[in-house]
Amino acid sequence: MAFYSCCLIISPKILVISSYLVNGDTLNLYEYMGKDIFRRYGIPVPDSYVVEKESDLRKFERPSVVKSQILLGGRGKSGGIKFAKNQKELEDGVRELLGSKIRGLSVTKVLIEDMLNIKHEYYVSISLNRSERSPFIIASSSGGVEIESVPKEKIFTRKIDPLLGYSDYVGREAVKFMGLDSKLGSQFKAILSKLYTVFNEEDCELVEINPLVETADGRLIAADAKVIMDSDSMFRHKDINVVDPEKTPLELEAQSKGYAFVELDGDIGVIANGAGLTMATMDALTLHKGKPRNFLDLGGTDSVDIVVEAFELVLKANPKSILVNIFGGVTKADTVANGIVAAKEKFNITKPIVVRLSGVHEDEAREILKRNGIEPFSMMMPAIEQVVKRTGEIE
Amino acid sequence: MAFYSCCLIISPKILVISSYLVNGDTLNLYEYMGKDIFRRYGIPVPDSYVVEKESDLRKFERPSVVKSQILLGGRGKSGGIKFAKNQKELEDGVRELLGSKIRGLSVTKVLIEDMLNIKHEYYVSISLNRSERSPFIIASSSGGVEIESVPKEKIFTRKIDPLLGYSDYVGREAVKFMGLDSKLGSQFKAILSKLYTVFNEEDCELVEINPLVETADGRLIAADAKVIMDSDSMFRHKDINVVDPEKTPLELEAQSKGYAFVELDGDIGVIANGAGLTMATMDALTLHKGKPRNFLDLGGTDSVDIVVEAFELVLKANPKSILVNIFGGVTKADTVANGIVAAKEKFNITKPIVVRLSGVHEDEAREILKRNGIEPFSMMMPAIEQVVKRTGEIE
Amino acid sequence: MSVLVNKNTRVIVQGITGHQGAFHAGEMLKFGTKLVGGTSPGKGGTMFQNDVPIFDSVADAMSQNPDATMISVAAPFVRDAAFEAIDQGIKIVYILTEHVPFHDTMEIVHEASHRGITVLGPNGPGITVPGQCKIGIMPNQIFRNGDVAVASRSGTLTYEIVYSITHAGFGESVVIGLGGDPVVGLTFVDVLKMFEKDEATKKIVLVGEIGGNNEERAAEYIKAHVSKKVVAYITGRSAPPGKRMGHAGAIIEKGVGTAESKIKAFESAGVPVAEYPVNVPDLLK
Amino acid sequence: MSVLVNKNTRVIVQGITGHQGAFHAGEMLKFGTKLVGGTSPGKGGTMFQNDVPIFDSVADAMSQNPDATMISVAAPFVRDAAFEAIDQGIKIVYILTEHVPFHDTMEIVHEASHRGITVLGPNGPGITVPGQCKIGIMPNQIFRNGDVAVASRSGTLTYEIVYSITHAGFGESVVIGLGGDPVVGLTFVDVLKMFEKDEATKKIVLVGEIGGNNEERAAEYIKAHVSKKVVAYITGRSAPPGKRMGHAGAIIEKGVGTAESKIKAFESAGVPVAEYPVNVPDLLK
Repeated sequence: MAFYSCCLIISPKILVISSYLVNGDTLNLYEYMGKDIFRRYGIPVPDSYVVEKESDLRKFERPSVVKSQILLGGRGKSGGIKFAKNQKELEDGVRELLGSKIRGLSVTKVLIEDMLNIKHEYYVSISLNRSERSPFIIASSSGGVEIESVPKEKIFTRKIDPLLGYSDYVGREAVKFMGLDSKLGSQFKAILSKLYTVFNEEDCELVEINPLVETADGRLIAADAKVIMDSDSMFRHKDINVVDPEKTPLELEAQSKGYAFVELDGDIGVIANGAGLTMATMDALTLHKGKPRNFLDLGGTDSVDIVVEAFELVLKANPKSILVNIFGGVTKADTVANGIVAAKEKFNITKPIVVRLSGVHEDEAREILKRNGIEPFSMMMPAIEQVVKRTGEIE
Repeated sequence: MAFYSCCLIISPKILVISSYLVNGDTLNLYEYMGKDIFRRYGIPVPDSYVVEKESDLRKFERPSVVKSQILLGGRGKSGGIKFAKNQKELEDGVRELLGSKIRGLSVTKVLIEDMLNIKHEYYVSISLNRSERSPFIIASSSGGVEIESVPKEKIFTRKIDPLLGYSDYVGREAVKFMGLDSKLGSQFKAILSKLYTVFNEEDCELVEINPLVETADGRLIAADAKVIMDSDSMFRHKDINVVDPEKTPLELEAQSKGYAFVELDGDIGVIANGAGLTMATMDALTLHKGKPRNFLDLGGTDSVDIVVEAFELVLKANPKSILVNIFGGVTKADTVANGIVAAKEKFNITKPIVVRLSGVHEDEAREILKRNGIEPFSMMMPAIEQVVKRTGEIE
Repeated sequence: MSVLVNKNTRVIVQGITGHQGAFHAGEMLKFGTKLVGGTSPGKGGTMFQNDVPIFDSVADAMSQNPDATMISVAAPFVRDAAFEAIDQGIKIVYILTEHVPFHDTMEIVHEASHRGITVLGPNGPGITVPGQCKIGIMPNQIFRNGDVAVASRSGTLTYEIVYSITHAGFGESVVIGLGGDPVVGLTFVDVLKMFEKDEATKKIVLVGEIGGNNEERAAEYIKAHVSKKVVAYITGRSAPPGKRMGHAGAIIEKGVGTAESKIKAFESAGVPVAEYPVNVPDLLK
Repeated sequence: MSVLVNKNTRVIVQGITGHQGAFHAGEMLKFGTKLVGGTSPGKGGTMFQNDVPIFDSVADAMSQNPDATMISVAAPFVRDAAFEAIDQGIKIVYILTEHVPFHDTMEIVHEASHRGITVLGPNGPGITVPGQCKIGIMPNQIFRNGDVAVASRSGTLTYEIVYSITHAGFGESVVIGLGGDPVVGLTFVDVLKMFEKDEATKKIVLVGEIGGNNEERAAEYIKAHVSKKVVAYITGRSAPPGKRMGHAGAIIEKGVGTAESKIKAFESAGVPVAEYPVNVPDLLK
């Protein structure tokens, strides 16, 4: 198990607490979930309902938008949003989207939402600014497009001191910058204040409304909702249960087992300890024209079983070969060596396994591997060269 | 009107916002109201209900306590609490307390509460520490008595940084100091944490549980609740509507009109501007063997009507004489002079009025008064001496 | 050298178009204060008395490089205004408004102290250095340049005492109103430190009142650290316990904060306490 | 002189009776760190390894006059533990724990900076000054006393690089792990300031990774303010955008935080960037 992917040993007590943690992953909420949160905090959103199967669909009442619930920027351009002015268009839209694939993502839910009479589109978001270590407000009177494409001089930005929190003067500054009149301005300030509460209370990395629509009758309404939560905060949000749809089935399996694991499209399986060393291993492979099949950080462990389980995961990705790169510290080299031997036997691995072991209990580890027919390297680069060479030899 | 009693002029806009403000007064909540708040925040309290008339009384079910709802320390010793082990005792207790007077306070409500099987009594409170400008926790394993009577070495105290708020380690320190076992300790920490939330969210000056009862079956329950709110925070607590029962009817009337007004038991009515100067006026009177009938701070005003209204209030207290002491600044001396003349006429005042006027527009003021038969002083001490002398001459 | 402010101190008023803000801004201009701007959301770009630019926000007003701000907005909006000023790093924040919830003041005062910002008030008359700078609402006419520093928890009573000091032939190096609330930005100890260091100050007057233990702490501090002559006046001798005497901070609670306690503390620290406001100048002689 | 800690630094461990806390406290003792106490609520009065007193709280442990604390408690309790230490004024707070919500870290880091307290981590290996003091979880055996200062966002990779530095005949003046989270207490710029001032440091190694712009800011700072030789290694060249590579902070978002950007920034600041970890010592020659 590797809840602590870097270099920490896990005490049983911590394991219990962390059992619902995903491993440093983001938690993207679907639009409809984000809007549920907005609604709960009093941010105006259009009336809407979710359709998972055609029978969920209600009778047409008002012009509606049919929106596929996928986590993808530019859904509209990719055909993920349909407009329905009558019963037939509504049914067609739902039928067309539900079950379809948009840029590789399956649409299992659509949101049926009242169509807004749009006068103007604004942008507003709050996100973590890493350099300032602070919440960061971004707002613009040019919404409806990616904020990256808006000229800088039209973007309002403001750091918030996390101990002070949001206060109204920040909203006044934003309203002035955006040139809103007092009626729109007071709506905007109320939305911004609530959005900050969402950001804070729900432990978000990002809350974004794009577009924030000004309707023809002068109301501001969140036409979209992008909410990314901090997965490390899930112990405070036990009601949230989201599986990141950007993950592959194997990544999800690894996540449920507590590994930091990323699938890539190469052919060399990678097992290393520590996120940095694992990345460095992949980098070195790539620079040597090798292609990593995965990122797997063994974490800090002293358990043979965790090594065996890691092998199982990597084998499921069906690589041509496996590279193990361990710098022994908390994770002792001999533990890993024993794990390699056990995995080799358990899964009857015939693919090449190239091992580099260094650090704590290196000598014992070397002895164990040699006894089992593996000649380990003590330096990283020869191991990299070796695994690339042997993988290249495989048909 | 003098919502701003010190030295501020009121703009109409501010008046609207402040219309439910009382003037720097404390807001003591009755026990039953405090317990309602506790309940809302999850602090355990005994089951109870309020009885305002005998018909509210329910059938006897369990041994109960009948508690008069008055704001008085040591209610029990003054006979304000009765115990009922059967239907008759319950009825007798309610009949005896409801409508009675305890140390001068009328009992209009009693609380019928489940009797606790008390094993031990603790004390806990959070209050404003003025010197530290911070919330201040006080806790002791010696509860059920006034905390002032508990030896210092048995009292835990801890300042809380208002920006950081309460965190669990403070509770751990308290629990250790009080020598609670882990079962009581975790209950205590939960209560303390919620009590801090009450203190903060409800803008309290004091939240006190005394006694915090440990029952025979090991539960911690708030057997009493003392909650004092900051009256200046009422714009955030529009649901609260308490009239301080320690106020006299005249003080309540003055409060509703926005004056800082306190009734005293002397015979010289006092009108001055600024809290400090008004107190200094009373002090000087007292040192000269004069007895002030009241404290009335005119505040910062430029309205003749406010002066007239102040006279009306003071006249209702029926003093033998009236002393006006004004140092003109924001409140201009001539405005006050005009007010005095108008009041004298309107209320047909024949009692001695001694006036000291100084500062801004002093000369104009002097002119106005002289024209109307009042010879004002420009220094304070002669005015003090004069009013004491003339009051002494009255039968 | 002077205490906190001087003739170069650049001042803005937050809420300059309000009734109070406008009146006192005008008085400050008459006094000679370097009033460099004001704020009033939505009124940015206009002028106050044809001379002082008005801005929509403190962020905009920072173009005037203010050193101090006077906050004159209604109590529910003071927290926002104070944090707006603190966020911009203005070094002196004076809050005129009364009836600010003390929970708000606690946050303001703590955050300001983290950032080395001085808070004056809430609910005080401000600060005046005669001949140089007035921030606040003290009457312009009562001052004379001199060497007596005055610190007070009251407003009008301060004017009374300053007036009698001036009238008696003395003058003031600085007059500071701490504010009448239970939580305010400066204590007597804070200002005593400044007065002791200030070369223009030779004598010190403290005007205290019932409530809290600010005066008792000051007496302790004076014993140990103050070499200059200090005299005091305490008001509220005749106040009954448990009743607020106008100021939110002026209340005797469970025997704490009585005038007797304060007078005793001062006298034991060698600080004579005047019986009447008018006696203060006598003690300075 | 040394960076942040030295042989006299008095260290406590919060959570010393936990699995990790106990293991690493033992390793720190072996290293020679002046471990003067630990905390574990309910276990006050007992001893760790018959030698180090255990306290119920940091308040109690203050009797040992600690200069630094290592926090080794589960993620949900880190905020409480950190504020407990900050409240007592401990000057260096190192947070070992991974998976601390970054909203908690933001508060911890801001409050600490207000009080002049240094935060190391969360989710980093700590700090080691060879021959003097180790706070954290770096393996004891990889160091040699020398003049190379190392700062890194990783754990194991740091050991790999430190080991290769030592192996190549150099030694380290200090090794600091900043932490792998998106919000951590120290930036590369912060430690560069310390390294530039530190007399024991002649050369500097920065080990960066994808995510954020910590490295780009460091490059700007080096151009303007660092006179000592700086070399770097950046990991994550082969990482795909949008995927977190183990560390919560190691993610390329919308083209920001790529290895290319960081390498380019360093090279334009005259900082050579090693292709492989093992090349770092070559660049130091």
